[in-house]
Amino acid sequence: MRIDSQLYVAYLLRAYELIRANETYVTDLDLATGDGDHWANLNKGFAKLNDLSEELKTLPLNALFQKIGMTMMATIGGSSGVLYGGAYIAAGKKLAGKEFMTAEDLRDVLQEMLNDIQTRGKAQRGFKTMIDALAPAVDAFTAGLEANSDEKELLGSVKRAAEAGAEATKKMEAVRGRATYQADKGVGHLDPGAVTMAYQISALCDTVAETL
Amino acid sequence: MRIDSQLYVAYLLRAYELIRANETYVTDLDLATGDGDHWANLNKGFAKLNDLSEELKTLPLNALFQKIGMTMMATIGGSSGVLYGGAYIAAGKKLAGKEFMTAEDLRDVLQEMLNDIQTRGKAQRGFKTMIDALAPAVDAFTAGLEANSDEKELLGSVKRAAEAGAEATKKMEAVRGRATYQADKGVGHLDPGAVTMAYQISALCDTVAETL
Amino acid sequence: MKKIINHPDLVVSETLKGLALAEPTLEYIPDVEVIAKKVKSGRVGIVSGGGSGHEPAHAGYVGAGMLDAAVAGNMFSSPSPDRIIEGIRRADSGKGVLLVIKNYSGDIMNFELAEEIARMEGIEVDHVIVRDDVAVEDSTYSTGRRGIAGTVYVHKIAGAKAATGADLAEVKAAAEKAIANVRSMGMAMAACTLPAVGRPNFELGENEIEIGMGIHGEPGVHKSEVQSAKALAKTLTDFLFADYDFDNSRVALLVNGLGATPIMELYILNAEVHEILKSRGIRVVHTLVGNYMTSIDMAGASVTLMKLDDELEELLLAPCRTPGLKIGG
Amino acid sequence: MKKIINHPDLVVSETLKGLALAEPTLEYIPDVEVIAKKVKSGRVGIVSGGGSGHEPAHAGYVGAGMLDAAVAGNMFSSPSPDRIIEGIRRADSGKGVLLVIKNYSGDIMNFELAEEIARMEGIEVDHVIVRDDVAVEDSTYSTGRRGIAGTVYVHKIAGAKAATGADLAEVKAAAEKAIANVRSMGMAMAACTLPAVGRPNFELGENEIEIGMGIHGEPGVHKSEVQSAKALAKTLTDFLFADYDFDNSRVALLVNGLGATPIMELYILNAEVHEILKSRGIRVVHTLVGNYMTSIDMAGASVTLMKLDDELEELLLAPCRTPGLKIGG
Ligand SMILES: Nc1ncnc2c1ncn2[C@@H]1O[C@H](COP(=O)(O)OP(=O)(O)O)[C@@H](O)[C@H]1O
Ligand SMILES: Nc1ncnc2c1ncn2[C@@H]1O[C@H](COP(=O)(O)OP(=O)(O)O)[C@@H](O)[C@H]1O
Ligand SMILES: [Mg+2]
Ligand SMILES: [Mg+2]
Ligand SMILES: [Mg+2]
Ligand SMILES: [Mg+2]
Repeated sequence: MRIDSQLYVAYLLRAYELIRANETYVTDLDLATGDGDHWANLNKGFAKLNDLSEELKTLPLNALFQKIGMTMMATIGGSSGVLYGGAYIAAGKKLAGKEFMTAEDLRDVLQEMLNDIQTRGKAQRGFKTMIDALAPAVDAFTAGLEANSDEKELLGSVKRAAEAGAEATKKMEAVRGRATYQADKGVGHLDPGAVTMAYQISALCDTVAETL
Repeated sequence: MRIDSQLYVAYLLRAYELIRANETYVTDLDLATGDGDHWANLNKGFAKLNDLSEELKTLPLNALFQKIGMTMMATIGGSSGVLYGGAYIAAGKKLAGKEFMTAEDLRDVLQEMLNDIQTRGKAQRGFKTMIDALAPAVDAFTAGLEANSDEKELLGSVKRAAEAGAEATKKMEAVRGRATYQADKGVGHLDPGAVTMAYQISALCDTVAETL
Repeated sequence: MKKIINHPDLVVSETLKGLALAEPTLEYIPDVEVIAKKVKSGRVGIVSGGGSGHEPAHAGYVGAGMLDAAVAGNMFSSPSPDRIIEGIRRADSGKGVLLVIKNYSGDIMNFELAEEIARMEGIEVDHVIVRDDVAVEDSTYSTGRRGIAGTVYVHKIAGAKAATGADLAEVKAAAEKAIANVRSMGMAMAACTLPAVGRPNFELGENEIEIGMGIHGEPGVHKSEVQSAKALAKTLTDFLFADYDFDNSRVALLVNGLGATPIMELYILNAEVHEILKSRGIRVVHTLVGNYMTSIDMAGASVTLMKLDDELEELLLAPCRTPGLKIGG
Repeated sequence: MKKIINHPDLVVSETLKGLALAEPTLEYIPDVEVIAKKVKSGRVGIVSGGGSGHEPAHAGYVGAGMLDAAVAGNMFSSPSPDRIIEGIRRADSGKGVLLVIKNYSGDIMNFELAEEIARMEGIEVDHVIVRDDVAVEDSTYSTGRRGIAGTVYVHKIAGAKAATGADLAEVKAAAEKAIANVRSMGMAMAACTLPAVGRPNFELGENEIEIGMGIHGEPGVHKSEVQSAKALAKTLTDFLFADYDFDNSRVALLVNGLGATPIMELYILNAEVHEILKSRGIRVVHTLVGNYMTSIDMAGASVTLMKLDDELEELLLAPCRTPGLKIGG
């Protein structure tokens, strides 16, 4: 596994496609438990990254992450903007001097993102947020590395863990985010932020897997 | 023909019934060309007269007309309130000392009302207003008296003239009232005020005819 | 129909009661549905009024520097003369009273009768008639132009002039000058619903708007497709410019909401109107954006321009403190 | 969806542009979507902000005696830290800046990050968090109560305290006192429509209303049948009284419209609320009725009470002049 800026930008474009294709679905999820803007927010951020993609490809990895973070924070706004933005900026610091990411690097990056989101969001697993897609993915990544799994398989397990994690938010009671205001704490509805986190992890895994 | 206060109040109650029965129809007429309140306005006025009916019956004719006028003016409001109110007050002055109205008296009363409405409303026949129901009724009344018609027949012709007059407003261009603001000046729609004027004249003629 | 009301028959009296409770300097006089200053001004009194449903007009403009009393009719129906007379009495400090009437035949008939009776009571009364709606032909044959949002400026100018201690004739002249220089044009995206009727006053298609409708939901001049804010600003101001030459003058601008229009949209419209005015060399001295002359719950807006000279500008910017409008101070 | 807009992506910037054009003392700073006073106050600066769609909040409260700058996010989305930092810079006169944040996790995360960065720039910054919505459980485990219409009072109190020349700690203490004493509860009759979404945020039946919904269209506590104004006043105030003891105190009352509610209905509700307050020995020192903290085009209302002591009363009644609120003067 050898993820350079070029490949990471290819992943961003793929994630953008996946997000764009799910406008109504994601909007409906946020309408059911939140304020209905999650898709529009995220889409705006990825559209901006798409516009910048030629420039982004030319950046060293740490600068790329820094730039993605700043862009997401400023463009997405709301909860997800600052959470993704902060996560990228934090993860970027781990990438100083690196030309590409190995599997271990990618795991570390995802772990760092998870830590930052948890700290900034004052949120844990099980709070019915994007963390519930990211955390199991990081777990699967670590387990796969420890088990010395084949890299394609490893990425498949990370993707499945993220998707299952998103799915699992359905039965959770919200503790953070707008779904906490519902009488039923959003139980019975997927968390939109977990679903779009799973989209991104899944696009990332697919993009990288195709190079293996 | 011998119309005393008792009989005139019986007419008021009958007119109230007729108005109440046509809520949707009259409201729709005023919605089509005006502001939609004509039925509600008029109904409020007649409801108030209905409440007062026991007291009204005991008044001498001129006081009765004065009271009806004050009540209508204060209760109906808008254009029709002041027009009916002013008309009743003016007509009341003609009835001083009278215990009952003959056919001639009734004609004079209607004529006086017509004059007052025309002056106050700065309106003529053909302006697509309540005048277009009242004026032909007064004409028919005068013609019937001149022709020495049978009183029942006379009242029938007055009623028919009012109804035909109201009907004729359909093809008129409005010069007064809110229908003037329409591009087509309300052509194709009946004037609500003419229709309810015809209701009242018709109820009056029927009530009196039954005593003959 | 969902409305925060108790009963359609009570909306007028309860609205005025609620207004007076919010504004301790004002008094609500029940039955005649008058809102008046608790303390008389000692100047020429200014009285306005008309049908209800245009809140904050007219009761919301009673206060220092504007009206002395406002008289409310039923929804969209002129108040009757007995109510208006009470308004005149409350406004009269012995210096005479000016009635500001919107040009509707119902209002004119009721106010003129009240004026007549008040004069018989020995109160000096005069009136002006606001006719600012350029959607309607300016005809002497028919009733002619309606009075709409521009009326707010006439209240302001008349009230400010009265506050200077001017006499009735001078106050009337200032009000007439405002009327001569004010023009308005409106559009609706959704009709209003009278509480007693329970359904909208006119029907509009999914993508239709009504240009030039009246503030009582009277049908407009024509229907159009939904337009962008920029196009709408042009549509409305084109009507104003076709009627009156505002080029290279200084003006007051009112971007008025009709009751259910989000303030956001009014500000967006304001930005577009300002751009158009600038391109014509028109200098905006004062801007109002908000719900000033509404049509119950109509969605839509109107644009009003008043050309200013030194006197009108000074009177416009003079302080006033009413529930509906506060300037300077 | 019919709205007076040019494009959903432009509503925020065009709204602020339109606001600044209407109010020459204010400056619009594009891209970062900040409205700030053209002339710095020389006092402790007060900054607020949040998602757009709550107009006149927050930009409409910038002006003498209230905010020094307001920062707008996209519709219903917290502004990002870069925008907030610009707002802080504009508000800073070297005496420190207080951030008034509504309690939403998005707002808190963005404002706290901005605060951190501004401190690194050498600006003394502190913040308070408004949590007045009693519809939501007051829990330390979850995010807890939302900040809604009561925020307007916090702006007013903080701004008035800053105007006295108080230092940052004193201004913060006054704002905290306001927060401790303010409670709100709302209801909706029709949901709002985000321009970019194009359909209502939640569905309500013909005769249904939503009690306790959020100002971003977040679902409410429960649905109910349409109620009379009297019943509604009781429903809303019962929630307030269950949470906080206002009996026999003096209060400020805000009857707030959510954007598409006719002013008439707000006054009717005001009359009913006043009656209830009177029956509990609560004296209303000051009443606001109107659109102060909206949810785009939502139909509905909220009721806010702030218990006053001598300091809060004095600060509440101190003069302020902003597009959205003018008191005293
Ligand atoms: N405190 C938090 N910690 C982690 N994730 C959060 C937190 N608050 C919100 N989220 C995530 O953000 C998503 C909502 O994002 P979005 O709709 O863009 O922002 P907003 O809630 O400001 O409208 C939620 O579905 C949830 O996954
Ligand atoms: N100037 C006028 N002269 C005679 N009749 C008039 C005049 N103006 C209005 N009307 C009559 O009044 C009717 C409308 O009454 P109504 O709806 O109660 O009052 P408003 O027009 O004030 O809403 C019209 O249909 C018309 O017949
Ligand atoms: Mg959201
Ligand atoms: Mg009518
Ligand atoms: Mg009417
Ligand atoms: Mg949001």
